[in-house]
Amino acid sequence: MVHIVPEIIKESVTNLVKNGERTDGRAFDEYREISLETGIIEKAEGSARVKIGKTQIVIGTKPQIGTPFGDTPNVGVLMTNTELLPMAAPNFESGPPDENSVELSRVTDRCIREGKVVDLEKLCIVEGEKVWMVFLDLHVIDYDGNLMDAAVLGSVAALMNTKIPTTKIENDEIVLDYENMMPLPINEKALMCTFAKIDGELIIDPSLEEEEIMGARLSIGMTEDGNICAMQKGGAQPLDREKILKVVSIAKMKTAELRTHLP
Amino acid sequence: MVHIVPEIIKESVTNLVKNGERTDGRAFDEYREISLETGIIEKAEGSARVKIGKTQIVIGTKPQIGTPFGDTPNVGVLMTNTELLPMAAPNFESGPPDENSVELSRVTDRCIREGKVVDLEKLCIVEGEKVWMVFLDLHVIDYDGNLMDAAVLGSVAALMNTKIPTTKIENDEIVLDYENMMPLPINEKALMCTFAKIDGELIIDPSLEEEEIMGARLSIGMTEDGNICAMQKGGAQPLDREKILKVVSIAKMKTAELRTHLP
Amino acid sequence: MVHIVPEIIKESVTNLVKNGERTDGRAFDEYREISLETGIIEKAEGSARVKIGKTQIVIGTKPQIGTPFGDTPNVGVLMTNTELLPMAAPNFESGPPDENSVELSRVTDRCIREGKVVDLEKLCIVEGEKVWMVFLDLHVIDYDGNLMDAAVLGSVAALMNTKIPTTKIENDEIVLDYENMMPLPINEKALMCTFAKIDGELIIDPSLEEEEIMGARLSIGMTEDGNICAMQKGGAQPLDREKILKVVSIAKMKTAELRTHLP
Amino acid sequence: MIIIITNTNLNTGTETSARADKRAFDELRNLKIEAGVLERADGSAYLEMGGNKVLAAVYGPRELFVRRLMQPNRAVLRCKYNMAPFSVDDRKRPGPDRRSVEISKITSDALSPAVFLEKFPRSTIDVYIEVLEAEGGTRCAGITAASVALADAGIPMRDMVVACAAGKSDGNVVLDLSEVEDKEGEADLPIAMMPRTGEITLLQMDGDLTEEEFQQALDLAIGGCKKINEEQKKAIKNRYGE
Amino acid sequence: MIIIITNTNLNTGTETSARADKRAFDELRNLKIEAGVLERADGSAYLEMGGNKVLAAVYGPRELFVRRLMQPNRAVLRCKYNMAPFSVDDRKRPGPDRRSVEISKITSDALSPAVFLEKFPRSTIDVYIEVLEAEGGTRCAGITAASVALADAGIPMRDMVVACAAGKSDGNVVLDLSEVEDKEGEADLPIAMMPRTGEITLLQMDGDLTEEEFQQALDLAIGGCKKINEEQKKAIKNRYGE
Amino acid sequence: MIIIITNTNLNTGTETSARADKRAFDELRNLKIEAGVLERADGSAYLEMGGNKVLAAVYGPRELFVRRLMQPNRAVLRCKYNMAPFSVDDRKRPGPDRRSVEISKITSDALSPAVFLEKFPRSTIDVYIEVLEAEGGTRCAGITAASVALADAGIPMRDMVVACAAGKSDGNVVLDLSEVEDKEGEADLPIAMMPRTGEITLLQMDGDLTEEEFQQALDLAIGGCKKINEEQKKAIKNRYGE
Repeated sequence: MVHIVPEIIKESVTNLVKNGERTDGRAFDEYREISLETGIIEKAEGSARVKIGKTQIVIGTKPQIGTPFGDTPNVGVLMTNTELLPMAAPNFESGPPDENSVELSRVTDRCIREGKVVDLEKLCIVEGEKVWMVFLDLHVIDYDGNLMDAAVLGSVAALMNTKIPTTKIENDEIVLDYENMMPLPINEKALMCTFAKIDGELIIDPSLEEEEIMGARLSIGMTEDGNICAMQKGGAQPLDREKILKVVSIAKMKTAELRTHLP
Repeated sequence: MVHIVPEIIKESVTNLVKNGERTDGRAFDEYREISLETGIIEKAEGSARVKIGKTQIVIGTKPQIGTPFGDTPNVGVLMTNTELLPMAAPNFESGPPDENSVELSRVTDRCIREGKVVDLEKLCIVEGEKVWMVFLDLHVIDYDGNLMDAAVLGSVAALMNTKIPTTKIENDEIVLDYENMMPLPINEKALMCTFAKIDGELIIDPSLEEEEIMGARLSIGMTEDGNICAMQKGGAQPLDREKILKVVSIAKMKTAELRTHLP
Repeated sequence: MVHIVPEIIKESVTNLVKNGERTDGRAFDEYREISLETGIIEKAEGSARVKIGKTQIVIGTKPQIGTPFGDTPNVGVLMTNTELLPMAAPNFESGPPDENSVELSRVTDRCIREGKVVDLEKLCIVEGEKVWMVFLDLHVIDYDGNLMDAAVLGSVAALMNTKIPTTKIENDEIVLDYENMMPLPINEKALMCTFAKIDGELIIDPSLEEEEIMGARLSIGMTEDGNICAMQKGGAQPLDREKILKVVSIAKMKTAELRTHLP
Repeated sequence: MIIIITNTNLNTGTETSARADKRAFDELRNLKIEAGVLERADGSAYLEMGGNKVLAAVYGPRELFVRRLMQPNRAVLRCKYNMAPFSVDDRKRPGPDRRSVEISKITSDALSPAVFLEKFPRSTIDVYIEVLEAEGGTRCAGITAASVALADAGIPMRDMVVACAAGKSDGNVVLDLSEVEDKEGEADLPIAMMPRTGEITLLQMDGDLTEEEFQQALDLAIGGCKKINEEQKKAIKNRYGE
Repeated sequence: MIIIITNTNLNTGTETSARADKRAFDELRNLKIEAGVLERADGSAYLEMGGNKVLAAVYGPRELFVRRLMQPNRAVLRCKYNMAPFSVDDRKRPGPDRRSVEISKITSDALSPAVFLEKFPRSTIDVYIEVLEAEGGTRCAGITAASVALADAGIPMRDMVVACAAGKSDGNVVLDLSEVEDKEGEADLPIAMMPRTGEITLLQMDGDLTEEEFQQALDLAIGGCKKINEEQKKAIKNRYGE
Repeated sequence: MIIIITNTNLNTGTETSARADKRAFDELRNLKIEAGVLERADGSAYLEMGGNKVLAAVYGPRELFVRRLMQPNRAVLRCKYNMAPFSVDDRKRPGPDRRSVEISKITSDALSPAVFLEKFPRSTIDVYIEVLEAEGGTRCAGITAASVALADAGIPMRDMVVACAAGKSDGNVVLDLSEVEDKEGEADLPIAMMPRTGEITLLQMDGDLTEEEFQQALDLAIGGCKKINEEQKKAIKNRYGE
């Protein structure tokens, strides 16, 4: 549902930015308070609860044994699904994923996949026949802006928290050994850092209030060595080349900072 | 679609109940006229047409050979589906089952399943591989109240009417013998009895007029030996403990009475 | 969405017909300009672009290996799907096929299937196990009336243009030989001819303007030897017996004429 | 493991008589029509024809809530044709499929010419057809039943609509194809007509017919319609008296 | 190739104690309720009971955009019960299934009697229940949490609503079935009540109970509800002070 | 039984030239744009780029019937990106999937900055993009074509929007990835820009790029956009004359 922001809020937030300030007193490159717990759902093989400010997501993983895709017979499968629950915001509705939910799923998936967070080749059990399929489900329960950074941070934490049984082949049968659980093979801790364009400035970790009036959004996924693994621009205003290059540099520092929250 | 009942009808029905009367002259514990035919659809392996007053449901069964559920490898499967057809009432709409249709399906299924009407273990053909799956489809064609009792009565009749081919295993193949048909293995004739709360009274077998103004509904499923196998309260008014205990006793008598309509 | 035609257009088109004329100057039994190209989509195994007047459809085929239907174990499968794209007309909407799109799919499919255009028995690879399934997808991109004749003409052309690899069985495996491609086995070139009823007259190949005011429509599918293989009446006005018999004769000539456009 | 089904109950053997069920080429199957069989619907009818069992119900004219379908100068006649899951040998999944969407559309077109829709602007007349058992020819059975249900609902009509198929089976043009004749035959031609004027309101064909065979089949179907129309009239008479 | 799973973590062995988790027949599982756990919702609550983890959120009273649901003289209380895909052993596909549609409906019926809906004509109160982890009894946990969330949202209520199940397991009538007891037991009887008047707002049963066992179980569940209600009150006190 | 497919027609062998199709690192594939190719649409364009064949059509500004999308002070620009079932090697099921939903959204964001939406309050401009054949880079092809279709429809615009990807393949930063380079390469960076101001209206990336490589690729893509924009202008000139 379209949510009309009163002109007066738009003006006041914009005027603050003009003066180098934000409504909650943060610097332009300052994240809100971040908290991260893992292992909170016992029935999930991996889980995490992440909060960035008042934004809150619960994430769970479910590994299953399945068939690999025909063109990647020796590679496990990661499936990312996001639910923007109607409990999270007054304007979120029940029903099949809308375009915002689809974009959040796909960008989260892209950052994790292209950042090679999970070593999917190690999830092959029998080439061409059986691989682990890891379902990564994001349950957005409280929405106060910047879902992307929270989604990626929480997802990486949940994947790091995930345990699967070891497998062996005996007499042409796959035996799952639940007494010897092993963590998912984690390669990398790629994280995402999002900027909002307000009055020409790009400010980090937008709150809901800032998102509602921003002209554009740029999310940058980065690996531990500072390479870019994913980017996504959103919003109906353009960005200029210099600003983009500048925030890529900032993102390198800030994703390193975010990474300290991982266990 | 919400159907607004004129205040005046509400008053007149309620006043009658206050005086111990009902619009159609019945006693509080009296069913409307019941009729039950079986074997009415030749292409269905079992079928029935049930009428309670003007409420009318056509029921058919379709047994198929399928795979058992993983956790019950030697048990057949019963699938209940209800269609509240738009022909049955001016406010029923085409489309996927709404919550009323889902509730009717699930309560009917529960009464039959928990009442152990069909001996599902006898429907296993090859353990873990092949079992009979019995589809029970209810086609509600005329709606004048109390669908639940009609649905269960008609379903039990249709199941009793159902014939399946005998099976044998020959050379690792399942052979279906259509010259030797056998009835479904029936254990029990669990039936359901529904009460409507109007002005504090619980009256049996509500007509549409009574359903439209009732404050709550209580359906009680009972086996032949008078045990309770299923219950479902509906409606936005509460019930008190003593009334509940009282109608459980009444239901025992009335389901026995209903049972005489079965062939 | 309902599209209301101004009364004035209706009158002017009808008056022309009364005088034996049409808005674009055609005779009652005259088609608009027809153009037909094939092989326009390299990734499709067969393709065609057909234009009748300003109506334009792009058609592609995709053969896949699949399982035959249980009751026809040695027969290939043809699946026809039509998309009335929202780009084709201002009142076409995105979403699942509506009744017009379904009718177009089914009538096209019927004309091709009953006209025995493809020799489906030759598409069997291993009886009861593997057959070719040919997906025929029609993408309607510009709508100016008479979709049915265009759909069938373009579909026949796309099927004639389709190539599949030859198959052989080696050591119980199906080997697809992409170096020896063969055309789909084509039996017959059944085509369809559509008439619109305006002011009692049946005129051929209605334009959009004519379709919008016509009282009824009659489509006739004919094989090369002039037999009828499919018919479909549409619209809320009746047709009389003599008119029907008359246009069947006309359709015989006109489908022969249409057939000259095939390669 | 393979499943073998023996002794199937579909008797499709090679009969020696002209038609599997011994009917003459222009003979209808057994027919029974009853009007007014449902309580809630404004009008209803039940029809059996051969092994077909079909129920039709009518609601309306009533307010049309879907604004974009509304017609300023007439009623819309909407049809829903639906098959019960247990109406066929292999259970049919509930809900509309492409076949039922098409049949709903052409049924609506077949009935509309007979109804004085222009008397009820901005409203809808809803026709629901439920196939309880199918044995070849359900679309015709549904139209024939729906027309009786419309009459039972008191909807003003120019004429009844009556439907019947002819076709070609074993090389012969025959009336009212049974399920086996429909499946194994060479052509099927279902039509609907208004008996008073003889005008055709539904016309479909699939199979293979020469122009001559088509004319033969069309005339056979028209004749069948006229016979069935007598039963429609009886059903209404039985309901309302002479 | 067949997949064998060894050493499964579901311990369903034959325990010798009366209940697998050593509880007394009338003993509840560990219970924890917290009010006001979400920022955006007008009211919210988090509840843990045994292995269940449930979140409830309330929005409203607010404008109802679906006109056909609108009630001229009162608010509509709408409920959505949903299980997270990771809340159960085998991943649950997202979106409503028949079970969640039924639970949503009876939850709405269970809560409605306690709310002064007549104060808010033409509006809606929306209750969302998310099961984050399920271990038997989630519908009761959801109702209990939702009632706290309604209070947290400041919705005027006649009383709290509190829910609890009793049932029969290993031949004994017991309170608050765990997941194993629910799956392997003989009967489950979830109820909801308004503790002040003792009136029952939810009542379901499945399994096999004699009339006497039913009365026993009902009274056991009523007793359980009263205990749980104390925790509800504490949760609200903790949130708002005495 | 296993199906073996021999002699597949996808030539993905180890080429020795720098790029599989012999292009220079900053060379675009063959490009062809034509404006005004459809009759019913208010504006349209057809674009071929390498093996891509894309059609774009525009309707509007027109009345917006979905009230909840309406903007009081400007038009909404809605996009539908769709792939024909026959546009790819393995048939694509008709209807939107998650990929096309995302591309539709970012395409709408990419085009919106260039259109004077504020001139048409409460209305919609609908852009439909159909991929008839896909060979890597269809989202950019779609945006480029859509911009020409918007111009063809006479929609007032600040500037054209033109899109092009750069990326990394075989260790080299290259322009306009082909399908093989996209699938086997190390990174893909599709952008859209308004050539007059150089402002970026679409920016996505996946793969692995250092900061330096990113800047290189970005500048390469900007250069590609400028070249493609010349073809856009020619297409419009061809349609409307100088």
